[in-house]
Amino acid sequence: MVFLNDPVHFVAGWANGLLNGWGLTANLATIIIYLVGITLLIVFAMVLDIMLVWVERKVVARFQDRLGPNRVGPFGLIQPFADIIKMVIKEDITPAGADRIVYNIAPVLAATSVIILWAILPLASTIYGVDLNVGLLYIVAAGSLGTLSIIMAGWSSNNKYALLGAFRMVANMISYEIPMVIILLVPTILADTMSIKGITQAQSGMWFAILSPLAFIIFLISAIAELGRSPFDLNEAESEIVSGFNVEYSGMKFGWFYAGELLHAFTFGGFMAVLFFGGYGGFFGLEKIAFFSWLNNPFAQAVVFIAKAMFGYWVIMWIKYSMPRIRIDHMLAFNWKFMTPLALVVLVNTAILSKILPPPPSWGYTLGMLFSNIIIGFITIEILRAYGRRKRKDETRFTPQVVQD
Amino acid sequence: MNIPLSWYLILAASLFCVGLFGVLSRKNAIAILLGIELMLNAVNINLVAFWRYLDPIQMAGQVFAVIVFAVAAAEVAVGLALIISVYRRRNTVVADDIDLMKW
Amino acid sequence: MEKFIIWLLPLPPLLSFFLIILLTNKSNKLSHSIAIGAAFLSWLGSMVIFIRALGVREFGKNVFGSAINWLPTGATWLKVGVLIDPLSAAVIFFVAWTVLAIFIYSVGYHNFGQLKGEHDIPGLPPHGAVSKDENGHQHNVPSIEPMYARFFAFISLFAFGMYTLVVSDNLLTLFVGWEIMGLCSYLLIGFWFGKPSARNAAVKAFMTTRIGDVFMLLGIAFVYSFTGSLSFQEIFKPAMLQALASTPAFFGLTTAGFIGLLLFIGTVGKSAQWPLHVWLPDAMEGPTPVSAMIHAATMVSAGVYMVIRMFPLISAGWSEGLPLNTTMSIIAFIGAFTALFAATIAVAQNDIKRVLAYSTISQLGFMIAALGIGAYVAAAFHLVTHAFFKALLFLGSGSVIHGMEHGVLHTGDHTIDPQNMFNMGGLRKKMPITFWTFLIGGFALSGFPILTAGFWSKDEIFAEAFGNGHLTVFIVLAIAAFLTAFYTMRQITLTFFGKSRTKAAEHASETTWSMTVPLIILSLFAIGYGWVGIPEKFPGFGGIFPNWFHNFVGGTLTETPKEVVFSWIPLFTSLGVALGGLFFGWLAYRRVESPAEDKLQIPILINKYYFDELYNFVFVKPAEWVAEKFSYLFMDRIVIDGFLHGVARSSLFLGSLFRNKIDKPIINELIGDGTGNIVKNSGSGLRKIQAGRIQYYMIASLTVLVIFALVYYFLIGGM
Amino acid sequence: MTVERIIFIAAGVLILGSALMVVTTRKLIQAALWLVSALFGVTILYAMLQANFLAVVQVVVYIGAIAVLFIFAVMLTRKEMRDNSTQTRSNWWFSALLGGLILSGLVFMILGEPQFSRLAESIPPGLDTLRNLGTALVSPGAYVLPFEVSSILLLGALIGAVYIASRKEEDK
Repeated sequence: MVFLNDPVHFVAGWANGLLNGWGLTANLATIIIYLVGITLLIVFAMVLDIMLVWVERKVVARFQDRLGPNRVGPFGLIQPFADIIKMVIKEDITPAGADRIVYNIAPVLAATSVIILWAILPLASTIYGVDLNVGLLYIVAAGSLGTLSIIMAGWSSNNKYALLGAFRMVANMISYEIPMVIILLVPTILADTMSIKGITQAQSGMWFAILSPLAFIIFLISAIAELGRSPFDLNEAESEIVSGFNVEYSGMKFGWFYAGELLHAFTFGGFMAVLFFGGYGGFFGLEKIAFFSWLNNPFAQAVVFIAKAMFGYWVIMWIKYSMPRIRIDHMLAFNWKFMTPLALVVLVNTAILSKILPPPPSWGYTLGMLFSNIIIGFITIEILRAYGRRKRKDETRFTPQVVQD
Repeated sequence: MNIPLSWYLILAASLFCVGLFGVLSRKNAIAILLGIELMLNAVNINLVAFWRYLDPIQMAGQVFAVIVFAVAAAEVAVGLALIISVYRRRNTVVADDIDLMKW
Repeated sequence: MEKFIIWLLPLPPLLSFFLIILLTNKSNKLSHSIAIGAAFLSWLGSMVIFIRALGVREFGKNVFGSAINWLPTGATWLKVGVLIDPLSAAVIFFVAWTVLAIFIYSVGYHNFGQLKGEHDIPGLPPHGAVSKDENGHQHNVPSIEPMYARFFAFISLFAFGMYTLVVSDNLLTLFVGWEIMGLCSYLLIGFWFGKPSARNAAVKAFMTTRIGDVFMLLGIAFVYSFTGSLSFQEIFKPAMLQALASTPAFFGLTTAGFIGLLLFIGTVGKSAQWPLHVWLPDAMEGPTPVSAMIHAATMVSAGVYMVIRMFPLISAGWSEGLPLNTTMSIIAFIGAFTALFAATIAVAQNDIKRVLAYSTISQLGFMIAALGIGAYVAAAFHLVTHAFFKALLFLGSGSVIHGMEHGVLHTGDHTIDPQNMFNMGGLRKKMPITFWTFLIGGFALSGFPILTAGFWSKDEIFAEAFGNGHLTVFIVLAIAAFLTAFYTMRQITLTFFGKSRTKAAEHASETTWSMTVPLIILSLFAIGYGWVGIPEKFPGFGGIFPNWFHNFVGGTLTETPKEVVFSWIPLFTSLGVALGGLFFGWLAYRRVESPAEDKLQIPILINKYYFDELYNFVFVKPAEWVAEKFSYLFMDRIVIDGFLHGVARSSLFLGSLFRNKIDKPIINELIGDGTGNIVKNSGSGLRKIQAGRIQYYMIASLTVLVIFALVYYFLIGGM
Repeated sequence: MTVERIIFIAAGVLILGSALMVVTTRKLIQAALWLVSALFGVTILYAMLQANFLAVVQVVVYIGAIAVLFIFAVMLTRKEMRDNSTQTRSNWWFSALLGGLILSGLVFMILGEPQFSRLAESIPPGLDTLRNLGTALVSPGAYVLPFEVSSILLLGALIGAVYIASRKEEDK
């Protein structure tokens, strides 16, 4: 039962004993165990990543009324491995005039910036890498590394399309980092901590998606923009800049970018689950009922978490495959003129309400937060509607009349 | 924590002097700003190290490190804006060529 | 409270002046609203002050006044302040009423609400406009004054000057108000500066009064140098007066007498006494409200007010019963002479306003004469009553002229002078309100018995003159009074009675309410104000009303002048001259149709005893000759120009000498260029370190830092 | 030699090596990337000093914003300064001498101060430095004034940078 209740520490303790038995010093044993743990985590993430390729292709196919991969293995399950083999055996091109070192570092950095996020992602109450007290900022920091990797890739390719794509992507990411950082403060205020685990525990009673749906929506949009997925996928707009910053990459280097992007999307699904849907925790205190106490088991928690993350990932995909691409200037204007102000309003609203409403485990708190968000959302929509109406009126007013002969 | 404080200080001093060398010797104005960033980081290392070694309860060191971040961000934003503006007008980023105000 | 209001009294018109000039001069309506509003505010304040003053027991000893330090004069301060004593209370009463009446009257007089004339230009009287009624008939109607707003600005400033003068407690602010009025009278007489006659009249008025003002300023300076103060209350302290009276000055006069004489010359200029009377008739070139303002209500009154105010100084050392001192004799002589002299001229004038102008001079002479014989209460009383009925007469004459102008416009015959009385006649029917009010004013001026204010005030002067034994003055004034009644009746007869002598007079029409209402108000005062000063011993009427005015104004001095013993002789004299003059005037002019039938059109009278020509010959021509021959041809051209040319030539010579011998070789090359070269060379050497290259600066400063650190460590640190 | 010292030395080597590359490399874009490397080394130092917040902020602000900004600027102004031309001034040796002198002076002073050889005490358990930092930044008794001043500085820099770098009409 120990293993079932606390698998990580159980295994670590066992390994420690084993290594000590082999005659290693305690310090060295700790380091080795950490390294092994990190490797295991990465391997888990990458295997998941491979599976995500299949999931993505299947889901896209369903969205597009196709069957998707179905030849290699049952339901096409082996298809992603075939893809990987194809990528690995392709020729690995480094263009002439490219900055070789930077060019080769960039895809690794891109994948790294995603994988390091898994260090703080808690699969269950006892299965997690590290519980940082600045966890939310860590997400943003990892995103910065992603930005860096993209600009490195774009610049080092010695290709103007790559550079253009990188510029657009970086402008996009840096811009959408701002509402993201702002909105990450909302869960911080609600949970009174920046630690991911603390936030998860704070949602044992009520999900933050219900306390602050607007924050969730803003986080979702900026996460999509951060990922560079459609509708914010101008960085790799095939029809315009021939696949953007990674145009010169081929083979497994491209594979790293691809894998990184997929895993990034899933990871953000996981963060959505953690920040707004209670993470590995159950459903509104369900696990406190004796009948559902099995939900407190780490493995059950991990399953719940993966399910929630998959749901978030599915939402991202859903949006990706149903929305057209947004123009770059509209994209930036949307961020600066709509997202950032709205995020600030939501943040200020949350901060004030958290001080004046009755303390959290109460109906007043929940309903106050929810209704304030609904009111803000309603006002926002009304403003947008009035703006759109005026804009349309202006457009019709200045449209020249076609003269009929 | 068995690293002496002086290690940090010497590392910071070295980083500072490397940055100083960059500031004094580079031609490109952007490179000069890079050197300044190194120097600011050296300062920050000192601040955080002093905080950790002398008085971890009072947050003075960290607070001022945060403020140095803000100053650095502001300095880079304005400095690079100036350099780009100069570049647009005079088509140069060499600090020595930006000398219209000389004698 | 009272002090506060008194301080504020002059302010509304001043504010109104600036508001109109600076902001609202585009809007006629706003401008006259502001001006009349300001006049109304001041009127209200004055009435409050006046009524409060009535409520004070022995007001002469408990005056309203306050003063503030204004100008540091070494260890002391020149104080300015305000003062309302019985005299100024009486004066401010009539000033407030007449100013308000004149302001309202001006609205109608300047044809507010009428069309703009097509040919009207600023600087000329409006020519009238053509209006079409709904039937398409064209009518010639009066047109609005082009500089309407400016007029209200000027009279507002004028009102400010008068209020300042009246509420002053010292000679300095009194003089300030005095000079502001001088300026305004110049501006207003020359209001229609497009007419050459108006321009000349304005200059004449300004220059003539300036003569008086210079002497007055001398007098003020003398007072200040002697007493160290300009405050009335300081000057009129008994000890001070004693000192003034006992110190001899020039020409055998005492200091008090000499100062009084200097100040009196100011009055002569301001109140148009002989020999400086010449400007007042010419001042009739201004708009009629100006004539009323300057020549009845305010400015000429200011002169008399000033001498009455300075009476304690003038009469220092004199007390009732004693023979007059020199200054008082001079004053009495000039007053009486002017009264008679101006009355005789008035008899022969044909211009309706000129008659009134000479009549004003004459009446002012009455006051001056009364003052000269020590009857300053009588003088003040006549000042007040005269202000009311003369303002009434001027405004009435303005109304007549306005009506006549209407007729002139209607007939289209512009050769007719609407101010000439021989063009009028029969206006009684056409302009009833104007007629009755004018009649009241004229009777008051003549001294029509019992009813009118003029009778009581004039009677008091006669009584004082007779009772104190100044028979000469008495007789001269009696003759003048007779002439006054005569020419007043002549004016009324020619204007209002008989038949219309021109077509214009036939079509004259009554003026608007804004002109007639002030007339009615003023006519009430022209009748009623006399009743406050009926002597107690007067048969029949004495004692009905107490002789309030005498007690009230008489309280200004420390010792109340005793009322003169009643005598039948002056009473009958004044009855006789008034009724006789009126009767003969009517008798002589009831049938006169043209100037030719007027027996009194004697050249010497028409030409005002040739005073203008005399002054022209004695002063103007010699001045012109001196200016032309001596100043210009000799002094300027030969002496001064020659001297200047000589200086210039020698300077030129010296200059070139210095330039060639000293400047060029020594200063320029050695000192100037040498210094410059040194600086330049050192600068071009030093500029290399000022390279504009930031890294050089940093390297230099860091090098210095390192050197200092090394120096400190090895030399000073000494480790 | 403990693990910490090994990590410290590794980080130090990373920092100083990167810094030297920053100031000496000819390709400016690589200098900027080396700066990222140096800054990352500093992040390790922060983490070792248990300043988690600063470590993360270092990545966010320096690597995520400042370094990217530098790279942008380098790319925008690349036309004139060819990467293969010399990047250092002719008197670089004097600068090096100056830097070396100052460094030796500083090291001399640091080593001469006995207090600097102390070791760090462990942070008392239960001391939430992140919470303390947040409180210190906004409590009136502590550092709210410098904090607000620096925020105003940032705002001013934001506006100023936008204004300076924006293309004006006459430039077109």
